[in-house]
Amino acid sequence: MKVIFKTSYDNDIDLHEDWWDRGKMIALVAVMAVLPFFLGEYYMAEITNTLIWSLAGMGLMLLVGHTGQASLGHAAFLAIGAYTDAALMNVGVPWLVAFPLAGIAAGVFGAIVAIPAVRMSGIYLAIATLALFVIVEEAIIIAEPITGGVGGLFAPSITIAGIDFDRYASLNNFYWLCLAVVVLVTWLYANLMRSPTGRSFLAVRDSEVSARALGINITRTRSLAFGLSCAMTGLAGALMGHFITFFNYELFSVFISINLLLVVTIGGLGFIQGAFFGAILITAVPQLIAILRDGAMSTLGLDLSMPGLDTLVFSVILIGFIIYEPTGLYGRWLKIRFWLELFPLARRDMFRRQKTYLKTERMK
Amino acid sequence: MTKVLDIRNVETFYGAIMALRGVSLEVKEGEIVTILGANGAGKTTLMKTISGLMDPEKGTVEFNGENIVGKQPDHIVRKGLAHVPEGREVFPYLTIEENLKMGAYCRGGDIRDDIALVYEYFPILKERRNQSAGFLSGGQQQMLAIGRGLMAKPKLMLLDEPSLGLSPLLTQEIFAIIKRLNAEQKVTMLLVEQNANVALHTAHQGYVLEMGRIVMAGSCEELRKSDDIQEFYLGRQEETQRGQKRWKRRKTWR
Amino acid sequence: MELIQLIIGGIATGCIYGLVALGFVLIYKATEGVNFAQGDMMMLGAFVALGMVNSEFGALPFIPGVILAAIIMGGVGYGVDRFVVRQIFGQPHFALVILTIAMGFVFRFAAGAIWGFTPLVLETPFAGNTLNIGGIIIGYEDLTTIIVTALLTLSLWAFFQFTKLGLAAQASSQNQMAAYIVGVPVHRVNSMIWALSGAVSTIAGVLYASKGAIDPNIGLLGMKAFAAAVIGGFGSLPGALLGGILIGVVEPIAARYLPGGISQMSPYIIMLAVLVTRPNGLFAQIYAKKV
Amino acid sequence: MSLLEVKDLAVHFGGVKAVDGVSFSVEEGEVFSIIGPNGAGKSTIFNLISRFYKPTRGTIKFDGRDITHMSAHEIAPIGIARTFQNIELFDHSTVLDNLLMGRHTHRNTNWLQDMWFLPKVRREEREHRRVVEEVIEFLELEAYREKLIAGLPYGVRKVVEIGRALAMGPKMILLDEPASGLSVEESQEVAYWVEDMRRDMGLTVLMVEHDMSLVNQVSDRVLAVAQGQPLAMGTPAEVQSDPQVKAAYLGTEVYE
Amino acid sequence: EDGVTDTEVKIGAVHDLSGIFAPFSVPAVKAAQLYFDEVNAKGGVHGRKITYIVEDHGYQVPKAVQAGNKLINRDNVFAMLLNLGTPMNIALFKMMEPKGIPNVAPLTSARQVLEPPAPWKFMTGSSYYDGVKLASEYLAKEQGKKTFCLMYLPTDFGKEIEMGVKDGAAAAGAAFGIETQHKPDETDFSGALGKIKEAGCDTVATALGISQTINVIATANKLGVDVDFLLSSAGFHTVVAKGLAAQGVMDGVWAAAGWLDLEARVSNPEVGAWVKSYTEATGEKFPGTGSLLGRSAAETMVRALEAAGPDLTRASFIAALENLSFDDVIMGAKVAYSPDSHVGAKEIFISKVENGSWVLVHTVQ
Ligand SMILES: Nc1ncnc2c1ncn2[C@@H]1O[C@H](COP(=O)(O)OP(=O)(O)OP(=O)(O)O)[C@@H](O)[C@H]1O
Ligand SMILES: Nc1ncnc2c1ncn2[C@@H]1O[C@H](COP(=O)(O)OP(=O)(O)OP(=O)(O)O)[C@@H](O)[C@H]1O
Ligand SMILES: CC(C)C[C@H](N)C(=O)O
Ligand SMILES: [Mg+2]
Ligand SMILES: [Mg+2]
Repeated sequence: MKVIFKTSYDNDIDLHEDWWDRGKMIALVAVMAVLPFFLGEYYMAEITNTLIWSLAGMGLMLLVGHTGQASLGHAAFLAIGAYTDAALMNVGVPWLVAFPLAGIAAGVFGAIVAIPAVRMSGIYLAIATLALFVIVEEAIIIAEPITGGVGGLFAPSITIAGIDFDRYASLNNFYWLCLAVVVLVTWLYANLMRSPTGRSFLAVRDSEVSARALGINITRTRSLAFGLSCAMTGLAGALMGHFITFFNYELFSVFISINLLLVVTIGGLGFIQGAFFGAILITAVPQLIAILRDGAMSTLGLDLSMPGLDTLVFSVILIGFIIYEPTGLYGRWLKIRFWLELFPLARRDMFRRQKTYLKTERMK
Repeated sequence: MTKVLDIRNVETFYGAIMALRGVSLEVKEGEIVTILGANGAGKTTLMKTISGLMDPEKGTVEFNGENIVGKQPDHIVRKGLAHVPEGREVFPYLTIEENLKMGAYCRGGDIRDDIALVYEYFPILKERRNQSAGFLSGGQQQMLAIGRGLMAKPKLMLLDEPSLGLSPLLTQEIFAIIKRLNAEQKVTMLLVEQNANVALHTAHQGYVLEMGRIVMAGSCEELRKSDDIQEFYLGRQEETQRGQKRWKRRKTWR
Repeated sequence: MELIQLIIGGIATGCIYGLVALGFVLIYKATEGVNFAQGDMMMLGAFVALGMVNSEFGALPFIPGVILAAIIMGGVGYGVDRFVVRQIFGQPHFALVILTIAMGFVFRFAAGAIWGFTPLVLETPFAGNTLNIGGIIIGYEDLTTIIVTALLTLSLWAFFQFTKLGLAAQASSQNQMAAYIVGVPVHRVNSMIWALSGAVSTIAGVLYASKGAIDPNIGLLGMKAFAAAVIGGFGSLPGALLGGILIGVVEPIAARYLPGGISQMSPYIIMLAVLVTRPNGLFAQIYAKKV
Repeated sequence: MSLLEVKDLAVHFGGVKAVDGVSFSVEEGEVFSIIGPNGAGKSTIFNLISRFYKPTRGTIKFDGRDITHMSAHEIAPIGIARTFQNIELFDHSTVLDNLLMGRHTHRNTNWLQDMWFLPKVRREEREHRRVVEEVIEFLELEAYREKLIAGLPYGVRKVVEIGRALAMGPKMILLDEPASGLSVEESQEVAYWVEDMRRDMGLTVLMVEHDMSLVNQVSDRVLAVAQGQPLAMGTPAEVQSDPQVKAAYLGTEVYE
Repeated sequence: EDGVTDTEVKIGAVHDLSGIFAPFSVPAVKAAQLYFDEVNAKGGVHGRKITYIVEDHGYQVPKAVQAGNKLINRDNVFAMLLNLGTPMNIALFKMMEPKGIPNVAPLTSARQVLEPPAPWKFMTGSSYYDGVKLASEYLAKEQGKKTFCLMYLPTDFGKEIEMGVKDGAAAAGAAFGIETQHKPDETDFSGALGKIKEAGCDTVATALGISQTINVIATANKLGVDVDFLLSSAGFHTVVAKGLAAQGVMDGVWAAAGWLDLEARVSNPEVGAWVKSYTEATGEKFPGTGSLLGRSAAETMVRALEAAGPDLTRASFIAALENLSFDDVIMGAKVAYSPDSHVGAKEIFISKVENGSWVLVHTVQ
């Protein structure tokens, strides 16, 4: 087991407790950065997709996991990001400008929406955001000159300083671009969470009563969280637009919102890392199932081509995950790590779940 | 006297944290037994383990001769045990009367007399009978929780800090009620109480729980005489002036 | 005149939303969890009923067929709670959301695998029959829907208000630990409520099916029913019905008198309007915590 | 001028007159206790001062300012901290984070600066941490620093609540039954802490408590209320000898 | 070439097997798979067994892109057959373009799948547009209909039909009244029907889901809104005729499609045999639109593979497909591609509901 001797408050204030942790993170990013040299197109495209979903997942994580506000309408903010970015680029704005603007547009819209929405909570907020989603969807169809209406539009390809970042023509470049964005946003997000702002989010999530007694303005805090969450999601939407290259309003269905919800809950509510775990699950597991299915068919001669079986298997896996670890994959990962650290000393039943009971959440 | 409750070597965990480290104790019929112990000693955990709210990893809990480890709490309650939990745990959206009715959930028959009795003990509850329990003051909720426990007409009652948040007057009344129930209706009681003074005067037997272990046991009279008890639970003061030197004597059982 | 016609039709549609919403509310009232597979349970209920009643399947008479279907779906609801939902007892409510979303997929798969994906038409005794009251035309199925919904809401309301089990269910949702220590078999109560909710969704499914054809995707209606429940204030049975009727009535009226794009959004706009003014719906039992 | 002046305060919930015409004032540096039977309206007075409830009538003045119509979140910045009778902590955070959250009113950075974690943010964080560590030391919470609230026993949580209020660096602290659920030994410590708060930190303490030995030990003045109305006010000894107080609240101590 | 060995040819598809369009995808996949199984049982095409790899996207574009990525970059499929969904098809085009992967018989309504024209883009049937356009012309000219209205879902499918009715009405000199938009989860159409009644339409084209179609027509009948309905091939389904009969609607419903209703043709031995084998294999009551399209597309694929000869390349396959012409007995229509026209079937059949069955009333070339 690792023992850290803290010699200053900075040990706690820093993102990583020590150089070992920091080194691991740097190594991870470094490995991610050189992946294109080792992997083919299929894998690079998949990983890029996972990165984009992680970014979107982080957006929702801030809202659901860190401030305790539910949203069933986050696909709307993906859409706002995607359309803003594409529309700006279509009138000649360079990507480097259009992309942040897409995030800001989604964020500002989110913050405005939040003003009436912050008084709601839980399912009420979830359904209100769903309604918002329906309205945005309708607006996309109506705003045909900008959005291409039902027909949809093509996202222009990205060039920065003469270098091509097109998703198809130069997938690796596009991957690096996404990686850079995700690393930056993750860093900003992590910073936020270790600062007073992040603590005020948690305060609002865990006890409104206390938060108010501590002088936290609930409305402001929640609106801020809403705005930041939407901004992150908007950025993800812009990247998703470029990744998919063609989209119409049907890209941003309520199922996308639900998938995002899966990302954050299965990943582990309240942990930034959870968004990544969840994104990996939601993007990789269906592929894995498909590949295993093909394998079973070609090697064992098993015919598993029953329509819908893949999705069924995926659903059953989801159910399994939730039953096995209701608090998410990241929580499980922490336990595994703890177990490994303790290794010879760890008891097998150490993480046995003790009976737990819920109390009403209707009293806030 | 027969043993109503016989706990042998119980170990209970919260995940990796071991809260009870092999606790054994027994409660005989018609007795009031009290458990003393500092903060975090594991008193609440023990009570929850008995009533089935938590599952022990090891050990047995026998209630009226039946091993109830692993049984659902409702099963145990039906056998005649009532648990008045720490921190009140009333049903906030039910009215006071409904809360009391819930107390008699396992018991058929006429409960009107019993409700009337609870109202007699705590007249304020009667005044508020149709109000949601969530709006009661802390102490009023505590009265309700105790009243709800009484409604079950149990053979054995577990009381986890019944005097929490009650005024001195009410604390006295509660303990008078406890004594009366014990004497008149032969209800056996297991009592956790921070107010050791009252507890040791009310109960017959006492145990001291520290760090998940029983460190002392005996009749309440014996315990009252123990130096450690006097020092740590009864608040006997070395002769110091208010606000002056505060040093602590170490407990001798560690 | 036309308006009255629209309102009556809207009420009937709204009653179906309301019925599905009742299923949501039942489970919420007993566990404070939200069952995102409610719409799919309605779908499954409709198919099971069709399997009982239609001539090429069970060919039972309508009423016994539907009752049998409701009983079967009660069993399904019970089983779902017993074998799946109970596994996460005491865990945060979000876990249930994910669990039920996944279960919705399973239900849809099951229905597709058993009954196929081509829409099927439930054979009902009221199809095509209408009643003409002074120029207002009411389909038998609408009439049935309204009556059945009213009766069902009333009896469920009475169940929660006046029975011991109803009280116990509410108590369990407010504090599972306390419910246990007064002797409520919380697990079993929850399973029973799930069973009840399965039966109610069957009725909703049958009434829905009487208006057209059904396929495994009709569970989508669950979203609107969810909205209905929220408008009413989740946890209130009459509220759910009222919310359903509100949406049901607004829809056709907006479709009739407002331009295309707007009428699409109208139920959602109404919903937002309700929520902005009453953030916890119309009849929610939500108080600020007393500290 | 008194630090806190409460005049003719009243709040009614439907038919329940929870507080009904209470007036008192608390001097700077004083320990002022409120006692009274259960449901007398003591917590409600606290809730009125911290603006969780809107008074039906009456005024509250703090430090010369009328705070009767402020929002709840505006109360902390002017120097009033409070604890809760039923413990309202952030259950999923550690003790340390709970205390750091208490520093909210002292933050001088905004979210944009926080996001980039500018040097200023770090400087402030160090300062917050320093203050919090002082509180931890004062309350002897070292052993629990990194523990999640959810796994702490009742008694420790009570102490963390006090700590969080202290971390706010207030002028006045409202303690709602700080010693309930604590053993004799632990309530003795609370008594010492209260004294230190007053003496070393210069705080004004407003306390609700049922443990009369604690009240006697620390209070300068005591207000007894019953059914929302004042019963008696004065030194601890005076109030305790008041026959009305005795009848409604104290009863007769029978042991020892 | 990709996906071709001496013993196997890999065909890919992205489908909605679990979402809102599963009612189209699932039967189509089943029917195609059945047909391939038959062919494979007979030894395949030029000794190659057909492996049909179907991925589920649940009508979500991101999943479709992932599925396409797997099929194209991992499985290296030779061609795509029956990809469902307009946005899904178009999103995959960029991935297919560099390799020129043939996109055969996509299951979508939009003419966008042929735009901009490319050698590897094909489309099975006449579009909804053509069908509805010709049918409205027919109704206006031959049945004396004067004003057309439209009830549609705002999707490409709806837009296609919107254009079809408007152009058809204009071409025949009939008027276009109003259009009402709907949502896939809408169940009460009395408001929209009121609007339509007020607009004085005598014919209403619909572009709705199947259940919705039945619901709308039944409601109109109930409320005494006296109009005829014109359905596209998406609504041309045996269950619609049956369902309407159950609700007491016996006439006044028309449909335009590229094939004939099966019910009347089961007497044809080939059709009968297929219907029997399909219903037995799937347990479904009767083959629907999806299964017909799936079966037809599979046959097209097999015929083209056959015609391409043993030396199979994408170029040879495209050349073969461009010269393919045969009578599709199951559809009851002629399928013919050419280098100029990548649209297979060009006939339009106009049918009418009569007492619970579809009856052919007119054929347009
Ligand atoms: N939910 C939990 N998760 C982890 N550990 C817990 C949990 N609840 C209690 N503990 C630990 O178990 C031990 C016993 O706690 P318990 O609540 O039984 O103490 P107690 O004697 O009742 O204390 P108090 O007098 O404060 O009520 C404590 O050390 C505490 O840290
Ligand atoms: N929000 C509310 N709605 C209705 N009644 C309330 C509300 N808040 C307090 N009350 C009532 O006001 C009275 C005073 O409550 P309060 O909590 O102030 O009592 P207290 O003096 O703190 O008692 P305790 O010593 O038991 O904590 C109680 O009778 C309570 O039921
Ligand atoms: C009828 C459906 C297969 C058409 C679908 N709307 C599409 O996008 O292609
Ligand atoms: Mg305890
Ligand atoms: Mg109080």
